[in-house]
Amino acid sequence: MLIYDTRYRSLTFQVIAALVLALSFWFLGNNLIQNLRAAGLNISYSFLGETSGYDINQVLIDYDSRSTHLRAAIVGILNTLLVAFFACITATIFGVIAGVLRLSNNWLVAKVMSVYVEIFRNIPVLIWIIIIFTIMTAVLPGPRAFRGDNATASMVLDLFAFTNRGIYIPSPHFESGLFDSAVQNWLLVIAFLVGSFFATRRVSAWATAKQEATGVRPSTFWINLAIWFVPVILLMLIMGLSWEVPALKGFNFAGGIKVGGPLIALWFALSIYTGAFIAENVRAGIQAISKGQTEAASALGLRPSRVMNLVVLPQALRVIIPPLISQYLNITKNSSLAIAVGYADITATLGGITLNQTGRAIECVLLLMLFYLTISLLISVVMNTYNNAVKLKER
Amino acid sequence: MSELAIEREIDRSKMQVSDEVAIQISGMNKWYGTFHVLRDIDLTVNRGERIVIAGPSGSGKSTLIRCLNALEEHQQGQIIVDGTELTSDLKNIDKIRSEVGMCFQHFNLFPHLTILENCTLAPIWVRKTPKKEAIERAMHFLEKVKIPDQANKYPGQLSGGQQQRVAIARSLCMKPRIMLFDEPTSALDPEMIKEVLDTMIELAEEGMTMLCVTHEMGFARQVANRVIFMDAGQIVEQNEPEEFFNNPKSERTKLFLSQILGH
Amino acid sequence: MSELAIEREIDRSKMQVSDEVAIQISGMNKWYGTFHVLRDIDLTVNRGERIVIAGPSGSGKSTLIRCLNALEEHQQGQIIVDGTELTSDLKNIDKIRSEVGMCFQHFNLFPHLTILENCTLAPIWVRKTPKKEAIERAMHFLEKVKIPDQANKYPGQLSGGQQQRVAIARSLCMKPRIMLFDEPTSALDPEMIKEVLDTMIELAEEGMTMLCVTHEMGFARQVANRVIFMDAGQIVEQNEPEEFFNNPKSERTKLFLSQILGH
Amino acid sequence: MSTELAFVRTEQIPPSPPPSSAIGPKKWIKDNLFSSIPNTILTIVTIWLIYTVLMVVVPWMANGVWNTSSLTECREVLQGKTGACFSVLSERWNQILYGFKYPVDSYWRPNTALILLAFAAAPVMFFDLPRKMLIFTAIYPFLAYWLIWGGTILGPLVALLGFVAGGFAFMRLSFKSFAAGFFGAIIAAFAVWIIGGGLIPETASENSLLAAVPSRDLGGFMLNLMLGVTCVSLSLPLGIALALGRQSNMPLIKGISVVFIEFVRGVPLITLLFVASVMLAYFFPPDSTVDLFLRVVIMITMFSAAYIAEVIRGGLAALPKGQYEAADSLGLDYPQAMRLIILPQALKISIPGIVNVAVGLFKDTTLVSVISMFDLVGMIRGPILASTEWNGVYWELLGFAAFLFFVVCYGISQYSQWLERRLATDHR
Amino acid sequence: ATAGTLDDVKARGKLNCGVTTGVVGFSAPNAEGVWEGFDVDVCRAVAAAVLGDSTAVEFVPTTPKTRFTALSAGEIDMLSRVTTWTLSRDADLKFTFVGVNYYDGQGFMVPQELGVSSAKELDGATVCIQTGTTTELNLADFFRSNNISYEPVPIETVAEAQQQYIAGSCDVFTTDASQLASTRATFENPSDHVILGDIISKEPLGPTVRHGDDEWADVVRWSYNALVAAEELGVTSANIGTLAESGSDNPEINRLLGKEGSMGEMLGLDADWAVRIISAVGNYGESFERNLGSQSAIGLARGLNALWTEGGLQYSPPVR
Ligand SMILES: Nc1ncnc2c1ncn2[C@@H]1O[C@H](COP(=O)(O)OP(=O)(O)OP(=O)(O)O)[C@@H](O)[C@H]1O
Ligand SMILES: Nc1ncnc2c1ncn2[C@@H]1O[C@H](COP(=O)(O)OP(=O)(O)OP(=O)(O)O)[C@@H](O)[C@H]1O
Ligand SMILES: NC(=O)CC[C@H](N)C(=O)O
Ligand SMILES: [Mg+2]
Ligand SMILES: [Mg+2]
Repeated sequence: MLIYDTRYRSLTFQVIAALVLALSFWFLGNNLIQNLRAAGLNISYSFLGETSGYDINQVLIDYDSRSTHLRAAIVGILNTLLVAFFACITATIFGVIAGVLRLSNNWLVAKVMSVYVEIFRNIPVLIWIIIIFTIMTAVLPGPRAFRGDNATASMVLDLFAFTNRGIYIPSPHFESGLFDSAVQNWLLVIAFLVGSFFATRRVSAWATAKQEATGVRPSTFWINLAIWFVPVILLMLIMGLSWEVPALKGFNFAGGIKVGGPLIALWFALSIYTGAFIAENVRAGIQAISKGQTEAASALGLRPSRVMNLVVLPQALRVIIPPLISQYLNITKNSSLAIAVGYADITATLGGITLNQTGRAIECVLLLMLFYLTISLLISVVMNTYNNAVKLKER
Repeated sequence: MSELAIEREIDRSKMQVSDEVAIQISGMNKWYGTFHVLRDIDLTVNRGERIVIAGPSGSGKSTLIRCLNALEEHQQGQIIVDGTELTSDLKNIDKIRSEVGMCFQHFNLFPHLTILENCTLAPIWVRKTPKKEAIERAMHFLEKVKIPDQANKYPGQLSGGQQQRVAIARSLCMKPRIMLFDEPTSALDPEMIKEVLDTMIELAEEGMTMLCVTHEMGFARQVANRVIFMDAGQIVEQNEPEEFFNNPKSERTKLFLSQILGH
Repeated sequence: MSELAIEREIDRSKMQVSDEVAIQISGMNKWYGTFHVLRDIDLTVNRGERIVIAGPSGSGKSTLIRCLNALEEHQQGQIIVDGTELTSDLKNIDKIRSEVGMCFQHFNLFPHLTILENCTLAPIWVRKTPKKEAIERAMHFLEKVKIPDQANKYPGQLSGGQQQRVAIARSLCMKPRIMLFDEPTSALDPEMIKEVLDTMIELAEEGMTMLCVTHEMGFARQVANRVIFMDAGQIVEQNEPEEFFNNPKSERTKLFLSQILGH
Repeated sequence: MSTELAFVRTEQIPPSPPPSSAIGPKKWIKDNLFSSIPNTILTIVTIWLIYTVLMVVVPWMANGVWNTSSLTECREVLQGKTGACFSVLSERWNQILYGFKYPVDSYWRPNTALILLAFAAAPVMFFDLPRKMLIFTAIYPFLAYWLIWGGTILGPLVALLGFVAGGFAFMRLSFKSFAAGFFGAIIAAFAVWIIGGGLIPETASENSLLAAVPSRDLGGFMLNLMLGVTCVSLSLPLGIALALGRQSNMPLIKGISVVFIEFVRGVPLITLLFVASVMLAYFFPPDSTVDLFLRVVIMITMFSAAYIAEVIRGGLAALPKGQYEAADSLGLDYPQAMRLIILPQALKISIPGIVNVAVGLFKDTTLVSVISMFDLVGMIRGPILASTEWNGVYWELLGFAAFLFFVVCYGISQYSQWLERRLATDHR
Repeated sequence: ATAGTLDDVKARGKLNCGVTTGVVGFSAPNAEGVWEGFDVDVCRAVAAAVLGDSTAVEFVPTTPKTRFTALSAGEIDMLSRVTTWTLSRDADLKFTFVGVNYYDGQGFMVPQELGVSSAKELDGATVCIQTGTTTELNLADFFRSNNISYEPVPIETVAEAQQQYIAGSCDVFTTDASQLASTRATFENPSDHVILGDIISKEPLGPTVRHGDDEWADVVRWSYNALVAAEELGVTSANIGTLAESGSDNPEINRLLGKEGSMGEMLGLDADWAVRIISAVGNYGESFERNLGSQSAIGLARGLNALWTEGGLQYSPPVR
């Protein structure tokens, strides 16, 4: 018998597996075809080119109800990436602070941080999103409360308005920009910042060279500070920077930048929830570095801050970063809960309104999965590259 | 117990002990919580002295030498290292740590840095040595411990014996005036023990002040000026190695020696 | 190298070698990927023979004996174990594995099972022995390796030497006609080596066919009929133990023996 | 080298108590709260923070009103004071726990099922308990199904009998070969199911002991618990199979497992739930309706199986290769080696990881509210907050939901930590 | 679950009927958890006709988003939930609207204090809408054609919309005017909110079944028509007993109540089908009054939904 021969055994099993697989695919596919035929439906992606007919409240690119469903999907993708990006940043900040403080030798702070971690880790993120959204909508005042002589709410510093529809902050404008379009002016500012970045790199290279030559590392803090701020501020002044302060006009605040309630709820909830997990990773990463390493470094006479920077962190990061990256993936996936608060991410546009208005359930869900799969593949490529790059050399 | 080190012929005449005091401990007491680990320790070590500390497990040997460079703090008594008193003053601690090198049982090399970087790290950041000079000095000491060719490898790629020798070189790069060893060979395979002991003997020959917690009695016989026997947090006996081994005075020491030399 | 085993007086007359062939390897070649580990191995082992395989690290000793019970497959040549040819036929492989016992350097006991369960597992599931009988047989062999009282402990609670003896008993419970040992004592402390070698000598006395990769030259001298020396995947030299040790023919063997007996 | 070095201590120094600076609460406070200036500031800020939070929460909780029948009434009772309207909890208690459609006179059924769950889970969670208790664990799913869904007992009974027959056939045949046992078991089980299913009279569920409850009527926290327990238990075997498949050296089987695992882990659970709610029905044969609960269970099970598979893969990888080789050299075949040697060890190592997946999964059961099932969150967001009486009580409801989840999840994660510690010492 | 829905339902002994997650007056569970409402009555009518038991209904709450998938996936046998009959739903989503049980149009509700009197004054307003509805699309059209801007707040259920609206996180709530009225009726102070006069669309709401099962569509269609016909003919739940017993002079009544002809058989039902419907839920007018009209908290006028004889649009094809 074939399965008794090691050479053919695995082949036999694989053929059986292939048959079972093919059979189940055939079964599912056949059901699908039959069901679709019975319902008079067919699979087609042409709806993507049709007019969407609905409006979206947060768009990063030009979009209105005459745009296509495809464009609505792209709006959604950008919104997903937007909230995921900001949530990754803030979650990392929360996580690192909480993780490090949890190891603090201040007992009270350490305990408070463990309470934070335990509370946030053990309650579903959906509940957090809803709670924060509820704070946004039910606790903050509506724009109406700012109106009239006996207004019950007022703007913070006359610059920021915290309303139940979102937070309005002043937006910068250039009066006498060097270019006509605002975008180009901003690109110039960004170009300056990029320039500053490279300049600080040069400064630290210079400091390192100096240290290598003389042994003393010159302090670069003030130089860097100047490099970061002076050119940009000068540029902005030249271009006539002015702030547009949000003001109540009609039903809503107008002017300034609006950060919508759903965005804030989602962003904040994802950050603070994932932050708790990241805190655990950070703590585990630091604890994974044996006490011997710290002792050896101290015994060599290194100061605590240097022990941290030169010995503990470089090693801890190798432990921390891989789980950190999977937390980023989790954030991206969890951002699909946007649907619970009406944030217009990809799940809400393509997987929500488009799906419902066109009835193209199968197509929309497939596209949706494709999008998330692509993201997760990209993230795992990044992770593998990183892991290979920092792997500790062993025998 | 490996007696390999004995094979090496050494020139005791080279090893000088001066009258200058390197370490002075008086009336030192330490507690872990309510547990009294070190009791009334009095010890004076002269410059150039090589002291071996022995004693049963848990007797406080490690704790004692870890107090000497402030890895542990003591609660009572005085420790003066190289003229500087160990207090909670951070400046003093820093000063003492840069004078005192330490080798751990598990080497504690930094696995993310090459051997060379391990050796230059502290000189560059603590002593503010220019990098070139630091590298030269590191190579010098790596040659001394006979592994200059491994300089660009990572600790994980070296054998245990080689790693311990790197650890010694790393300490030496700080030009310490005193070296502390905490069971430097007990995590090693027998062949590797010899490599490390050889390196330590060489150091001894150059007149380095050394405190060494070890059970390598061959090493003790060969290089120590003094053997200190600790039990239950106290120094129970101290003597020259020959006297100590051949003619132990206290009951506790006799028992310990009979166990340790017995098999 | 522990020569402890020599202290035991053994009765060589009991150890019989018959003419029957137990293992026949001819023209066997094996590659790992493109790396040629075993080259043209020809070897005939008679029933009751006790063969010691020696050679430098990486020479393919382990690979050779692992080929004998199909833990590794060979790519060329013929291996006939106990009259059954090792082919890719699973039935043959199963048959051979139940005839051939194997002891590993790291024992590989099953930590989640008691000693007794370790010993009865294979008889029950492979040989379909009734449980009661399997237990009786296991106890018999555990007595033989002198640890019947540990039967209900877990491997983690035993010392290394005891664990290795359990591993031997576990193999014996399958009533193998051939035993393979891959450096069975090299992970053990010196005292424990003796226990295990004693057990192996007893087995040898009973006429078990044995192939043993070991560097215990005392053991080789005492019980082996033949010593095989391997280098770079080839059998370089084989001879009776006395001849092999006192009068090695090839340069490679001489070099190896000088190293291994040198210290 | 002088002999004056020689020194012998003749009498022991008795241990003395440490100086007051080395112990006691004073030292503790100094070391742990005020060891440096930044630490002192941190401590003060933290104390102030805790104080502010408590000043808000404590009066709110303490003034809580428990027995009004609507928000307006509650506000009247409070008369402008801060205070919680916990009466929404007492008034809607049943809905929060059981959803709004589960028959009130049958609440004892899920309650009993929950209590019995403790007994069924105990032998799995605590290794010291007698193994005999596992028999009850095996019966439990069928019993619980019958208790919760009601209807004729014959259904679960036949299902159970099928498994028993399968197990029996397996034990009989697997002695010969695993494949025979495996397929024999499947055939035996199906035979029992088909014959048994045919024997159940059509009308059996009408005059049964327990009235049938359709799964659409399940809701509230009960639904979360049920989804959690069901999906985790179902995903275990699937996860094991996937983990083994991923370890396999057969490219096709490995490929299928890898693609499945990576696919499922790459998409959010929400999209899988969408699949369950809008797509899955198309993949079932025409004329068959599979109710939403079952479809959701299928998707969540797949989801958690992929995660569990990764955990178990870690456990398998942690086993030394020698264990596989030893099993091989004793002549055990693959199924035997897996069942007797590899899996018992790998699973034990993986338990803490599996528990973590279970906690995550349990939290994720709240997502079913997005596809309009009335789990705890769905109940709160839908019927309760929408009702005229309770429109506007957020904190009490959301806080209670958070509390329920916290209690369960924190409990489980404490258990998992206990287990981890125990396994660490256990692994001799 | 495509062909033979009628047989499926009979075999199952229960009708799966898709309703809203709670719109008082149309479909919402009362305090005892029993579903009530104008749309619910249609479900009950069908159940009464097919199964002879108006309580043999499994009500499946659906959101605007989930309703169509639930129907096309066969999870429900019919949808009776304020669903607008549109061409694309008919032709593209493949549903059959069996009639219009409520003629409606999209309206706006705003808080009184905003002082808005026309929808055209809503420039810049934040608007709560339910996603997956015609409302959403009409709204986009309306604002674009009037060249004014707005900010949509997409929401899934009326309940949520209500919360957001009350909390003031949207200025306007827009949906079918009848739903606005029903929502307003549940507010603490209904008079603080006005429903603007502007009706910006036609929303004929009606029960829906899948394409491709005409027998079932007929059953649902005529169960509904029976309600209207009964009102036209003056058959009420009060006189149905006597009429069913003794018959009537009007042959059409007799045909409807199974005294003459074999209408029931033609539908695959029995002769008493309509009798059961009327006894269970009354006629169209009774159901309207009970759930939406003056007897209810909502207090809607019949308006377009009056019988054609009274100037409305409700008109039953002849039972013949
Ligand atoms: N951080 C600590 N907290 C509390 N007790 C400690 C601590 N470190 C060590 N001890 C206790 O202090 C005693 C002395 O420990 P020490 O490590 O100095 O012994 P040792 O002589 O070096 O032993 P060994 O030969 O095993 O290394 C031991 O009883 C030990 O249990
Ligand atoms: N799985 C493998 N894949 C590739 N190469 C291997 C593998 N296993 C062993 N080798 C190589 O094959 C050679 C022979 O290995 P083997 O383990 O048989 O040596 P050995 O004689 O037993 O050495 P030792 O005394 O160290 O156990 C070595 O060079 C080893 O690196
Ligand atoms: N709001 C609703 O639930 C329905 C709105 C509208 N009548 C539609 O069918 O789309
Ligand atoms: Mg120690
Ligand atoms: Mg080997």
